[in-house]
Amino acid sequence: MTAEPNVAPAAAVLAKPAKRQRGPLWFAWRRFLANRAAVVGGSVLGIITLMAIFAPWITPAGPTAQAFLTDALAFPSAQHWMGVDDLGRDFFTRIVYGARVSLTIGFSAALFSVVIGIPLGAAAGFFGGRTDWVIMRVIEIFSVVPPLLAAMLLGALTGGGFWMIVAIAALFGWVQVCLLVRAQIKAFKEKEFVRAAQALGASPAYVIRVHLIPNSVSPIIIGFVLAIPLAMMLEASLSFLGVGVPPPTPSWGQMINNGMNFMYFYWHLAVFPTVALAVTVLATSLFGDGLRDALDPTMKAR
Amino acid sequence: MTGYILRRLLSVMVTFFVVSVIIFLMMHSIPGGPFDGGDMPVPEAVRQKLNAQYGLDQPLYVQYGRYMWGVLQFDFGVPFQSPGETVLELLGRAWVPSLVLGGLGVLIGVPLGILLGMAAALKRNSWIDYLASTVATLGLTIPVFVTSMLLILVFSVWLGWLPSSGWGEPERWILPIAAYATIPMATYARYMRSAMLDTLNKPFVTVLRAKGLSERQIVFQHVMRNSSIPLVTVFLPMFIGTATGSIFVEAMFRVPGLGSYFVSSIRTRDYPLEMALMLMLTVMFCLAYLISDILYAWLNPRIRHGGKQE
Amino acid sequence: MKDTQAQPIVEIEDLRVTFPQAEGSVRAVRGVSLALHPGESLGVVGESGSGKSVSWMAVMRLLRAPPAEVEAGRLRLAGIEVMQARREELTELRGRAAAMIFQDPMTAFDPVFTIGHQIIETIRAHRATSKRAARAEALDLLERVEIRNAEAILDSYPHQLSGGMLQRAMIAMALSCRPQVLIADEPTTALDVTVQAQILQLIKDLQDEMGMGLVMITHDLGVVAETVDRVVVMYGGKVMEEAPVVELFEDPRHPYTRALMVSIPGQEGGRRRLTEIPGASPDPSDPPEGCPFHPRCTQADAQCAAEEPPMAVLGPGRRAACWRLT
Amino acid sequence: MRGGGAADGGPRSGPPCGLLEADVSGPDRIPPGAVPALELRGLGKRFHLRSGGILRRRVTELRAVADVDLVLPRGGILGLVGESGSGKSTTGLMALRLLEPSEGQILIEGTDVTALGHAALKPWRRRVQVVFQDSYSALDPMFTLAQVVAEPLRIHGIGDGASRHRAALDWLERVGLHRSYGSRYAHELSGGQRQRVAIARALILEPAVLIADEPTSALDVSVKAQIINLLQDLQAEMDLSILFISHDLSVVRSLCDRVAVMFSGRIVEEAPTEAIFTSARHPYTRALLDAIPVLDPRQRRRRTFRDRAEIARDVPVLRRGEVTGPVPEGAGPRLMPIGPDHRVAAVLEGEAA
Amino acid sequence: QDAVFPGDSTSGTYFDYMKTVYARAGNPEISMLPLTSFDKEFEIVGLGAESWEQSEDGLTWTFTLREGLMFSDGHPLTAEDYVFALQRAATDGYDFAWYWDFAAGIENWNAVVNGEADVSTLGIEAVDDRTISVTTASPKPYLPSVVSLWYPVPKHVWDEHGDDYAVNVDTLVASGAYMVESWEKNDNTITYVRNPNYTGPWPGELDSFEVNQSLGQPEVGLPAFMAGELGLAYLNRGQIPFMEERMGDNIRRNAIFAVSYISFDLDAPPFDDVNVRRALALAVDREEMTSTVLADLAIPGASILPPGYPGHNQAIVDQAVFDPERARELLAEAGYPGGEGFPEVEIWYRDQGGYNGAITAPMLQYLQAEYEEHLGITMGIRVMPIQDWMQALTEETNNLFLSPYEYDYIDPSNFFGIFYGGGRHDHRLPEYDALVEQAGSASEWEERLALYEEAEQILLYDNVSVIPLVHPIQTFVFADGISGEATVPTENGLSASSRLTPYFYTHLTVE
Ligand SMILES: Nc1ncnc2c1ncn2[C@@H]1O[C@H](COP(=O)(O)OP(=O)(O)OP(=O)(O)O)[C@@H](O)[C@H]1O
Ligand SMILES: Nc1ncnc2c1ncn2[C@@H]1O[C@H](COP(=O)(O)OP(=O)(O)OP(=O)(O)O)[C@@H](O)[C@H]1O
Ligand SMILES: [Mg+2]
Ligand SMILES: [Mg+2]
Repeated sequence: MTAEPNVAPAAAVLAKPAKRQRGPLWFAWRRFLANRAAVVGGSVLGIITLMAIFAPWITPAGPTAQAFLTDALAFPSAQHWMGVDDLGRDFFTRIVYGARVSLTIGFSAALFSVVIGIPLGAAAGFFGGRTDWVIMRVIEIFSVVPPLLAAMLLGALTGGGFWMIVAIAALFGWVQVCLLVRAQIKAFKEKEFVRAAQALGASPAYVIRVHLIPNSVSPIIIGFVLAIPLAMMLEASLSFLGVGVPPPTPSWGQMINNGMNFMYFYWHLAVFPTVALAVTVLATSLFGDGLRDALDPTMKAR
Repeated sequence: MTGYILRRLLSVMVTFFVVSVIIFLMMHSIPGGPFDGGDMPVPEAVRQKLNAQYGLDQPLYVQYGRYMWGVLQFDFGVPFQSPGETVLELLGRAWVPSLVLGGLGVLIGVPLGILLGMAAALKRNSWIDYLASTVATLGLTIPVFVTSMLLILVFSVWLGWLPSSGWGEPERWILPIAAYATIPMATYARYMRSAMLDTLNKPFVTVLRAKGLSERQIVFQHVMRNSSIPLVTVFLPMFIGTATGSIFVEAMFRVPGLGSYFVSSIRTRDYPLEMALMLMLTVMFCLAYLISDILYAWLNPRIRHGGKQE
Repeated sequence: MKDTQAQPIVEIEDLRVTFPQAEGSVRAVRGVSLALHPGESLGVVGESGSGKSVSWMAVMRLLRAPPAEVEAGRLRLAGIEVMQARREELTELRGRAAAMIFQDPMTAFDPVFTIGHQIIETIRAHRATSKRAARAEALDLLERVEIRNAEAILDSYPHQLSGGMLQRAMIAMALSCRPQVLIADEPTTALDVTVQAQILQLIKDLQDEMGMGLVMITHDLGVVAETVDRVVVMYGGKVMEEAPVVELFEDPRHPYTRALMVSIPGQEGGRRRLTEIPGASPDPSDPPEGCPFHPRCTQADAQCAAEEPPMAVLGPGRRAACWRLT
Repeated sequence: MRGGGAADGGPRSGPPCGLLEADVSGPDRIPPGAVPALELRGLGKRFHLRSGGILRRRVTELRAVADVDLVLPRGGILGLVGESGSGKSTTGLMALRLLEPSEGQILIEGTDVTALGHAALKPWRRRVQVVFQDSYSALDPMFTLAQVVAEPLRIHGIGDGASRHRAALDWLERVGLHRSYGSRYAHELSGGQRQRVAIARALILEPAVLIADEPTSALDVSVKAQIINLLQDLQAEMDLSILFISHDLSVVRSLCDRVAVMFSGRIVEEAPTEAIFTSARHPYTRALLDAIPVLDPRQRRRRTFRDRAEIARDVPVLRRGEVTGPVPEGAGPRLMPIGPDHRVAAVLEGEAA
Repeated sequence: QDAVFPGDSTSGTYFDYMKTVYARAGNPEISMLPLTSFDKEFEIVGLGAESWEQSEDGLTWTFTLREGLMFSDGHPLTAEDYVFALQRAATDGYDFAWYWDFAAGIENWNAVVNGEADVSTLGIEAVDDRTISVTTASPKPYLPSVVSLWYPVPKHVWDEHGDDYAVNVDTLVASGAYMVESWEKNDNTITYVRNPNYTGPWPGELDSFEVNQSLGQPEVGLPAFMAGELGLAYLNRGQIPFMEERMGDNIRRNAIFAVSYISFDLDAPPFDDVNVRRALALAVDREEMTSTVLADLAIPGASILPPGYPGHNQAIVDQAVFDPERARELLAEAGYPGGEGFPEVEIWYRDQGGYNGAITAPMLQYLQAEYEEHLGITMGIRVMPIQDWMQALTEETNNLFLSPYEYDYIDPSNFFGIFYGGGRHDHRLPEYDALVEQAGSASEWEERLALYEEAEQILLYDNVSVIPLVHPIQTFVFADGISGEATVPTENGLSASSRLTPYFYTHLTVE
């Protein structure tokens, strides 16, 4: 063995000014921005939302005004971008206002499903045993009673309406998220880092909140994104069964239903609401994918 | 395991009971009864006579008790909608088309969805990914009655290749199955993509590559199995949801299946049939969850062995 | 050194690996050149985080790109340029030309398949044998890596095994490929010394039997002393020194190598403080100019801080990168 | 102290950022020497191995750990070495109550914690920290390293976000990682770097007891020295007690006061460090010492190994006179005291092994 | 099989019109032989009955059956089978039981139904095998029209199997021109073949055909039609222009003889004020509504009776004007100038398929917009299942309804009867009731017409109890190759109604 090193000018290394530390969210944001599709999805979603909010300023008439009765069923034109519907209403206006209803239903149901589904799923997956048993029974009950039945019943009891649909969509949307979270957490709770936190004295609530749920983002986001079209579709099916959002309030589901009658000839009445729904959900899911990738630090954007 | 299954079956009974009470109360709390008449009021005397004939004049708990007592002996009563046969006979005939079409729809849609999701995950952020996402999203957002209508327009009205609707020869199955398959396909594509991406990041995938396994083997054996938990979670409930018939698909394709009975039994206050349908769903869902849980254990040995916790 | 005349089985020239980060890229490997001949055994030692694992992952093309950005003047495995290889070629190469024992055995196994399944599938990926024969072979390999109760272990899942057992299973799996080169990244960290010694012996025996090349990445200089012919010392993503093993131990030339040698805990008894190299490792995203070691080097001067020292040949098979030696 | 340098001049002593000053949440401090920091009594663990799928399953019982009695005095460093798979990690996990023991008791600072619930355990959790053997899986992939290291403070509600962050970066630096690592993720690290993060996390709370399972296996000698020195300093300054599980005998020799050797789930020999290295009695201990690699490439030799079964059979036989204390009850090999503080698993002359 | 035709009720219980009308399975009318029926010009024709006559006092009718009538199983069809059908209906719970009191006024009917009198006291009797006598409580000049819904029940089969004879294809015995060959229960799709034992008038021209209930929805029917699988398809509004372009010659329209009207709870504010109701009536522009949102689906309906229906009165129609100006004034008079202070009201309608389903939603949304615009009234819309709606209507849990009504038998009394006190609506208009009662039993047609005009005047203009809106029509298309009398439009441009079932299926041919 050779000469041992002497004290080195090490201070120089340490003295270098520390770089600015960035939080994990900042990195997530960067990863998100690097994902073109996600940014496009997010922007489209933003635009649709803004259009819904500022509907009165961008549409030629009110959503229920039958201002163009003599033009009823007119095809798209410069004056009526999406044509006129069978009741003489400007269809573009209807679509824009329909976004209000459909987005509210879709997003509140999705939000609710996450808000209910995550804690319940987490508790069931993490504690297992009796908690799991009870939650699973609740889930079973909710999966068995079909939303349509519940809707028809509640419709008959409460007089139906917009909020009833939101409530139904929300009440039945959470089951899937709950199951997904439960499964993911069951798989993750045995991981070493979870035990590491437990070894530190972390409470179950902490472990679930800080470790397990963030590690379950991808099923959660998928569940969230899927809940949106499901809720919107529920609204459409309820309209089909006559328990939907009462007319004349425009909603995409109801418009699609109505458009079906006109599909052969007056195609615009079915096509535009369907496209609106599809674009919204597509944007949401691109956005969701981007979000998922961004929140996962092991993913690097290209 | 046997003990576990027995215990689970016991809890199925609990759910069964709770659901039966809930449904029963729900059904009976909707105003109106099965013999209230349609267009014109039914004379009071007639209505009373009919109600008495079917025991509907009894207090609710008596009705419930009677019905459940029958159920225990596999007697689900006679549907008001279709006298002359029992509820079980009705289910027996009406369920077949739903099961065949819905089941095939899921069985075809799921593998397609899995492939689509895989392609998307493996080619993340490429045009394949975007295409797969779009297809999946369209599958989820175009209401199934619109899809059905489009299929009919294209394949039977314009091209004339397939019959438009009806039930019978297998060529009549193709379009409804296609309509049914869209939702499982789309759902699975979404889940698969995300689960695959999760798994592809795992260090053991690198090891598998290092061992010289072909990409196909890695993806189809290892990544698939590791990604399958969320897929298993949604599979059986989806299967049940689809295989018990969709009122929309069945209406569009005139499939004489179970779907319309879910609605008509509520509309016509057909208590025996409605109860039977719900109880059937209950049992199927409970069993589905039981099977899913067993599958989890099979797929993930760590759950099977309860981890280090013994 | 064996077979120097023959074509090298691994050739690395000016390998660079960069991981882009939000704030400055991490330059994990910064121009490494190396060659390994058939049957030869090479030790790779060096600072933790100096790019040892990353360089050899790059050789196998196992770094996920993105994020990794790999460049090399030449990167050949069994004569094939891996940077240009098609996927099927890579599949062919991996396992057969070179097999790798990974540093972290606990996460290296697929958690949902049994150990046996994973070894058997490896065997069958390279050789057409029946399941039964492959199982017998797997069993034999497990026994050779000193796993008791091998029959039961074959049917166990990764989470049921201790760290050391997994490490040995990993070794068995790598050996089952019968590679031309075995890249062993810290293969014995989780093993007690008796097992370690037996496994090292096993590897040596296999080298003799099959003429297998060996790359032993390790921090255990005792292991280096016992198993390899030639040693490469890395620091800050670069090769600092390369020497035949005996010369390295007897006459380390580079100041980093010397500092490393001093840090080895001795065999003397009694509790005591150990010698460490003063100073801290450099920030990988902002490595110092000049010689990477200069901030901690006792002999460093202005030149070391300004210019990168060239790799100087100091004798047959001996190289070092240090201004003080040229 | 020969090395010195930055590691010495760094904020080594005293709590970083004063975060730990109000150290009152834990159980009352106990005067040194009075009670052992950690005591394991007759600890055992059985695993039930199930195989053969879901339906046709066979269950075999595996005694991973049996009859482990260990005492870790306050401020002591006990090395636990042994065969791979002999139950060292399992013992450590049980001592942490991360794995429920099948039998036996765990006492922390004299308190029996074997049956405590989560809430009652929490103050003890703060006093007993762990470095897991598998440092990769022990780090949450979604956390930056600063978050990982700060997590113990967060769990115990110490300091605010900013001060925790600072403390975490300080600790990263103390284990030889540049502060910039604070914003990186576990998968971006080399094996040794991960291990150091795990160590920093375990030390940031300045615990009374540290259970370290192979904490330095992936470190180069210099960094290893740095970490070992750090542990020694903490031990000296704060009476840190360490259960040090390792295969690296030279590190064990320079760090530990006492060493226990495990073989097949049991302690087979336990003695002060030097006694183990100089006068080991158990054949497994001897085999271990024999197998330590020699640092001189010229002395390379072909080794022969004793078969494990043979070692297992070769139970030391003690003459009655050699036993210095009371002979434990029972038949078969059991730990018998020989000489000061030295115990070895043996049988008495005349007993069948 | 010659052709497939769409039906319109996929659900249903008994294949027996006399057991259950509203929930009948399929179209038992095709295989059952009513006493009388109508041809496409709405002329009454004796089917089971060869002739009939009214007694001097107008209370007793004697129907004589045709000779040699047989059931499809060869068993003779006798007066007993007709009489039994009604006796069973009166005693055995039948959802049409009210009809024979309301429409025919058969003596003692209600008492028997309510269990207060024995069935033997009922005013019907089989005098001999071919003679039925019916005694009514008051003169019913239109009884022959009412009995177009009187079908025989094969008593010999019923004696053996009970009501369930009508749920099993093997025991279904036909009395009409066609008989059932097979029955797909899931959607009540039925195949009919010619009844070889049929000896009555209008023998069918088709050998066999299917009535597929699931093809009644235009959305489903038209694709099947386009694919050549269907002989006739109903069209919805969006499909009409498409088909006009392609098969304009094959398109037919038929009158349904129905009316859609608004009704109120006359005792609750705000509709207890006649001015409010009148304002609502004046603010409806029926012409615009039917020419825009309801194009091809309805014609303006300013009176209760549809044009072409006996008793339709142009004088009444002419009084209906669209006068928003006046409507506003009236509303202001009622205390709601410009709609100010007018409570939020909701109009309830029933969820229904068919032609009603097609017109209701657009019509209500149109009204909603018009009322908002002309009167400043906010009117919500709510749809509900038929039963709930019915219950709400009778219990008056809401104050505003949209009600459809389709004729049961062809006579003004049918429509006027629904507004009779305590009938469908809780109206209390003694003058109206008296007039309608009088008109119902008067024997002279002219006299009756005058009385009805007076009554309608009171109902629609003096009291504005209801506001008739439109009379729906149906549009459909025949496949090429389907011809026969039933496909030929009548003078007024309309063709045979789908309600004229016995006529329709016996007057079709298929190439
Ligand atoms: N995915 C990644 N992203 C960013 N940096 C990375 C990534 N992988 C490795 N690095 C960095 O590359 C450098 C070299 O890592 P490598 O794993 O090769 O070290 P090593 O020499 O094997 O160290 P050890 O002895 O500790 O295993 C380290 O500084 C590490 O932090
Ligand atoms: N969850 C488990 N299920 C079944 N057996 C287990 C489980 N965990 C550990 N074991 C077994 O217990 C024994 C002891 O394992 P342990 O991890 O404690 O060994 P170790 O002494 O730490 O070994 P190493 O030095 O290799 O890490 C091993 O035989 C192992 O297979
Ligand atoms: Mg490494
Ligand atoms: Mg271990």
